[in-house]
Amino acid sequence: MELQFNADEIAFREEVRAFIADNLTEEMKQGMLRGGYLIRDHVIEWQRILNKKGWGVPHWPVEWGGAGWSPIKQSIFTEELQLAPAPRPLSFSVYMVGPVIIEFGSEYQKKRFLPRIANSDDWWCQGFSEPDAGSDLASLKTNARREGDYYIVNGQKTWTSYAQYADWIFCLVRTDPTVKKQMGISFLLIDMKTPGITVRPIQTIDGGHEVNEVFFDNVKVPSENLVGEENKGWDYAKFLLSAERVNLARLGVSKERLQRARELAARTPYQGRPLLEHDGFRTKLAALEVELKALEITQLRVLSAEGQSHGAPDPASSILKVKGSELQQATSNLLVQILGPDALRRQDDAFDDWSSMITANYFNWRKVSIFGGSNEIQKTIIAKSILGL
Amino acid sequence: MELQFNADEIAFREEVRAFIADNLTEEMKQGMLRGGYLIRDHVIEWQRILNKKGWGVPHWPVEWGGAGWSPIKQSIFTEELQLAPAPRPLSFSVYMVGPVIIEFGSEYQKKRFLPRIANSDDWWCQGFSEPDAGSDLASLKTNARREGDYYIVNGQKTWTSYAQYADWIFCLVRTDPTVKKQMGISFLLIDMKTPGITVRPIQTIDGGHEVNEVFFDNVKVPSENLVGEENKGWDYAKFLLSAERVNLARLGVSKERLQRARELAARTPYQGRPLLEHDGFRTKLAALEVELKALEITQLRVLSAEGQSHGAPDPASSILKVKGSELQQATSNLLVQILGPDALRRQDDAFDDWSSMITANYFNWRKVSIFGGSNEIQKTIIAKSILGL
Amino acid sequence: MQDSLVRLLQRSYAFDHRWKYEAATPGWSREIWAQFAEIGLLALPFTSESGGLDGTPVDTMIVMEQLGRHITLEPYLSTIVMAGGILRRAASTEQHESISTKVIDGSLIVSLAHTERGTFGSPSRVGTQAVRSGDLWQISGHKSCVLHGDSADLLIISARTSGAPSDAKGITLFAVDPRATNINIQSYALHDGQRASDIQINSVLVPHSALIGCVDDGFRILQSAEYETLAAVCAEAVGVMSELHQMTVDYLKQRKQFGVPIGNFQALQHRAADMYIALEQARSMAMYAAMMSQTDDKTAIAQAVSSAKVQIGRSAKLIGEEAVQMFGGIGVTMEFKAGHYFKKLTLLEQFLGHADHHLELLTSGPGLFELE
Amino acid sequence: MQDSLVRLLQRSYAFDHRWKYEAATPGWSREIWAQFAEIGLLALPFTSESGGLDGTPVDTMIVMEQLGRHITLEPYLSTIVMAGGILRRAASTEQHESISTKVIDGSLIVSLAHTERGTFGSPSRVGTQAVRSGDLWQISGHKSCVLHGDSADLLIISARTSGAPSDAKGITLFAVDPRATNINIQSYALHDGQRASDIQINSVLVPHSALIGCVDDGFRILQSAEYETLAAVCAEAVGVMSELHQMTVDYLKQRKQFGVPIGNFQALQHRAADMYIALEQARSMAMYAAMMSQTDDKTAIAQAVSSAKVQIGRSAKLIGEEAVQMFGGIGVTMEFKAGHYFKKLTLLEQFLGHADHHLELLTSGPGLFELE
Repeated sequence: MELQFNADEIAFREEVRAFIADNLTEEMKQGMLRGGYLIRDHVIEWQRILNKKGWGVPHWPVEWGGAGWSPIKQSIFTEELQLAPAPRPLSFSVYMVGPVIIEFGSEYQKKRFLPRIANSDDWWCQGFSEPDAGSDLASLKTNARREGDYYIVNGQKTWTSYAQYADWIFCLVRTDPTVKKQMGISFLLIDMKTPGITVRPIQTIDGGHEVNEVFFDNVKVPSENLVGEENKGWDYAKFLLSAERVNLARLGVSKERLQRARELAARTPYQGRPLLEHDGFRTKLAALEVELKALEITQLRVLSAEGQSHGAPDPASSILKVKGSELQQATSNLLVQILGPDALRRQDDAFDDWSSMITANYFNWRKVSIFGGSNEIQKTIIAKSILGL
Repeated sequence: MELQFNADEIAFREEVRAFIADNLTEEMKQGMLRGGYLIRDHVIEWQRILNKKGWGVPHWPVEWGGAGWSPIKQSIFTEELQLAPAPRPLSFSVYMVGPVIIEFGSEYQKKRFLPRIANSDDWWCQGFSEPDAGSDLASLKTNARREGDYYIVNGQKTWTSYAQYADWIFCLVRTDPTVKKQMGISFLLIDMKTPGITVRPIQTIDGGHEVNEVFFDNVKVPSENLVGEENKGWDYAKFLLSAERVNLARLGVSKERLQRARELAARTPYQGRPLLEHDGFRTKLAALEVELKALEITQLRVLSAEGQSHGAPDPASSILKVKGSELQQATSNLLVQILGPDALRRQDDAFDDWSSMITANYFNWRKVSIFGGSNEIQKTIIAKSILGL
Repeated sequence: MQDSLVRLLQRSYAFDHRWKYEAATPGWSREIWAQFAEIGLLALPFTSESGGLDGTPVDTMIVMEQLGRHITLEPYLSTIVMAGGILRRAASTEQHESISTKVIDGSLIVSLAHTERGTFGSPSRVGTQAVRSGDLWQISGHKSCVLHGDSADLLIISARTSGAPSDAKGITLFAVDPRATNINIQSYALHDGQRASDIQINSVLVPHSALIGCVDDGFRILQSAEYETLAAVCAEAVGVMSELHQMTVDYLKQRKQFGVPIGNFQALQHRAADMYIALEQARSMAMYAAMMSQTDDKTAIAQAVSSAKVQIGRSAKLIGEEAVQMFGGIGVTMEFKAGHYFKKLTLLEQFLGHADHHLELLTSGPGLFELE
Repeated sequence: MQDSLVRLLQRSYAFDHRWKYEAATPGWSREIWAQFAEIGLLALPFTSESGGLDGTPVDTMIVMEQLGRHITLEPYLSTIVMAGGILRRAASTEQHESISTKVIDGSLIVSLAHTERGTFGSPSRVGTQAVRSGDLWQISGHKSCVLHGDSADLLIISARTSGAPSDAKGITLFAVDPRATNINIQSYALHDGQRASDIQINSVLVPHSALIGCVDDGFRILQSAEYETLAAVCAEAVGVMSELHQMTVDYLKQRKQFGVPIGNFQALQHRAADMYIALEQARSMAMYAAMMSQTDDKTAIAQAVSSAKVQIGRSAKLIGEEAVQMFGGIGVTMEFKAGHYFKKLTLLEQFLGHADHHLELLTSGPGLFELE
């Protein structure tokens, strides 16, 4: 049991911090502070900076560009990026489709896609969710009919993040409607430039454009873009959904929010003196910090356990998702509370400070307990897989 | 809509207060402050004092001794008793079996039992719960077999409050095992002195003796003690369970606890000055007071609505039960928090102040969200009856 | 009037209407406003001497709840409740004729410009100055987040005429034409689609007759109007919550997952029940605030509106966040109704002090039950 | 040793054993204590020079969690962790020989008598006085809630030897024989069945050699021992919670209502998951407190143990109350296990400061993440 970083890990953290300090531009940082949304050019540029350093896809096998780090080091790396804050890596590329191709893809697919992912030459998006499926992902309806060397894809995906920037989409499609719903699904890689694909933006309540609907109308996909075996897609999807272990709790994000909360409260007057000096506020802050510290240790415990068992995802990682999302939401709400009356203003170019985005971020972040396996789903996983209920 | 008392109601409240002040002995009051448990002699004595005044069973029809008060006045009366605090009336007698006999009993039963209930000449207890039934009350197994002019009762009841003092028990018994479970239940009145009845105490975690198991071994009950019709007992039980409207929220009890919390916090030093002067504590107190005020208004709304519709219980009264029990528990926990390190001591004759009973009361009051229709059952009622889910 | 209002809103305030009103200048519907005038809504809180209906805070509560149910955009709160509350209390007979009459007939929009940036928690902190010279007053300062400042035909500006920056005494109210030169209005949208403005006042001259109420006596009036506004905001929030809760329950019945309506899942049933309890507790406190606002006891009123705001804040957060969670993805999309109700609740929580602020106010007073 | 302990407790600390130990004098089992000595449990935190095992706070954590799982009654926390922590830090070689050795072999029970009534939140407030005359010290005062005071063979009494009543400097520790005349011990049971005493000390005379540590320097030692004790209490609470949570989950699987196990109801499943999350968060913080106690940075230790106590308090309340609620009626009966675990959690929450107290301590320090 090791709940504190050892000397090697601390040195590593310093190295990461120094690298970020030397390479992250103020523009990128401000973009992160304001938005929370990915800024396309920043994501690409930053990924290339990291990739050049050999840190673009540190969690991949070394042969495909991985850094050979322990889970703890990966976690330190991720957290430092979040604390900076630096542009988030495009998880659909480096955490989702990349590992799936490494594990199940053909040699052709590996050579063609992996280097381009590591260098963000291609932008990937995820075609899993459908309008009527919700948490019941496997009930998807988008179908792919085999015709010679092609699949003909028809249907609709939704909640597709950043599809507007995407060069490729990885999709779950139904290739056999006659069997049990999980058994007839395949995993296809589709070029977004193929005729028949339409992207329709969905505006979120904060006014942002992150998610989209993607329509497929007789889209021709070469069969070489099928990952693994036909009708085995559900297995690959499960692998993918459990792959992004290191980033479930998004601790660095919440920590960075708490830092900002202190900063903002120090310059926000309340009853004539800085809010940060009020006991009531400090109590709220301390209570959140305690929960966050507890989650940090819980994450270290999960990571050490995984580091020892090599691979099999711990169902306890559902804790990381539930508590992690609760804390992201609680910290975003804390910022709203600090703003108080100023929280009412919609973002406006007249107020160019990041504080003008706080309320919008709070609205937007209601999604973190919904997307990527809702907290209800996570609790059911805990009840069934861990508690045996 | 009338959310404040009118002049008549305020005058009534003053009258009740004056009567309590004149008649409640210090011994009774201290008994209530210390225990929360009914003290047999106090309950009987106080009931007789009230009954002499004509206030023993104010909610009954006037012909059987009722006072003819509006629901609001009944609620004022109850709350003032709780605030005093005066010995609680024995609800099994005056709120439960009494109203059932009035509504469904024979003339013989009315004449025989009602005046004795009003004057607490008989002590009643309730034989509903059984060991394997829990919230599924209707799955009860205690059976009554008709033999001539008698029923022969066999089985076991549990959680029977104050059975150790009881002269009579009203029981739900199975008289027809062949039909749907709710259809074969009858409502019997049983003399506790009948041979074959054994009472076994159950000690609760606070060390008190309030509840019991009651065993029936071939107990002969005259058929004249059947209430209403055979196999209609479930209807009478439902009537009974919805009868104690005026006292569901037990507002006076929680208010009295908050008064005591102020009193105790004023004489408890924390970091060198009275806890009551600390902002953090005052915030907790204020937050509870707000919730209690909201519940008070909600109760007035439910009561006014019932005053107008004469009778049909509002499913919204489940709110009173849920919030009422939460607040009783929250206020009892607040007292524990005020005690701090002194909360560890078990009651001991060395400490004769009521504060020595605080922790025991907190333990004991976990029951209020369990007994009398658990909060889970109440929420299901809200979801189904009000929200239509 | 309540029935007329309900019919009017049902007919003309469907969700797609609302979008149109928000998109066009001035960000709300003048047509609806005219109909409000017609059914007497704008006359409600004014006294009969000044052409009003002598409505009580309870009447206002009933109206605000309906407006909340449709998350309306019109300046009812700012012009009728806030500014109207000040006019009713302090306007002279001449001012009632020149101002109140026009408010009542719908031809005049009035906004209160009181709050300044950075004064949260210090309601009497007024940095805007007014200096008298002869029959004129010269006003300079800056006001923040003036509701509907860009459609106001008249501003009621609070300014310090004596005392230290946070004194309760020494604040005076002035009726000022926003089109005066030397007034610079910068407008923006709030998150609920309503408009608001920051206003820069640079040595604006007004005659002595522009005073509303007496010199140095403005804070008392502001405070009474604010209590009334708080009660109205609580009622509005109850309307928003009611509608959002109903939407959520309807969705639970209709939305299927794993082959059954999600409302069959017990966890969601119990959470919907918790939301219902929170809603009814909030409704009770909104009623309480409105009832108490009718009394004369200022301490009791302050306590009532603060405790109502606390309960409403708690309930709104629970109901808003739970509703979005239960709707899932569509709950966070712009094109779907529920998210807008959630946003409105978030804003109402921050408006005139969030729950924590009002809890803090309560801790310094006597206990809620100590007055009885 | 952990394995031996687990086996010992499984064999000899079933729930009905516990009843017997509690009922007989001294309210715990001397036999078990002897076995603790045998497997080295009592030697754990002492240094090897004084015959101990050089155990770390993490070793103590592992032991305390096991003791918590069986809600044991023996004076391990008071004699080994609290008094032992003081002896390890401050006892002289002679004292180690005369005291520590006997503690380790199980023949001496030592209790710390520091806390006085009404001093909550002011740990350095010591009203008990010690006055020197020649080679003797005369001690007078009153101590409250001394754990296992009635079975103690030796008391470590804190007394003020200089300074004002709340000064950190000026407190001195004395080893005192409780059987001395002029010591009046009034004992009682705590709600978890453990024994404790209020002790009246009336001009008791002790030699200078009874001092543990230096004159006026006791608070530093008390505080370090208290931090260690807090970490141990957190670990104990985690043991209690783990066991209670497991019991609850087992009950949910086995108890049927409306024809199905109640664990099939989704609402209860999700609540059991919430309890599990609370348990793991608490476990993490107990580990954190133990790890940090091994460092030298007093500020960091104070922060770590306070934040652990906050998390443990929150988790314990949730798990304790939810468990009782899910068990229903039997959860509140004396003859059933679960209620006793709930009571133990309630007591641990109040012991050495509840969550609110430690949160208050945290607010006056730097942020938890500001030290990194």
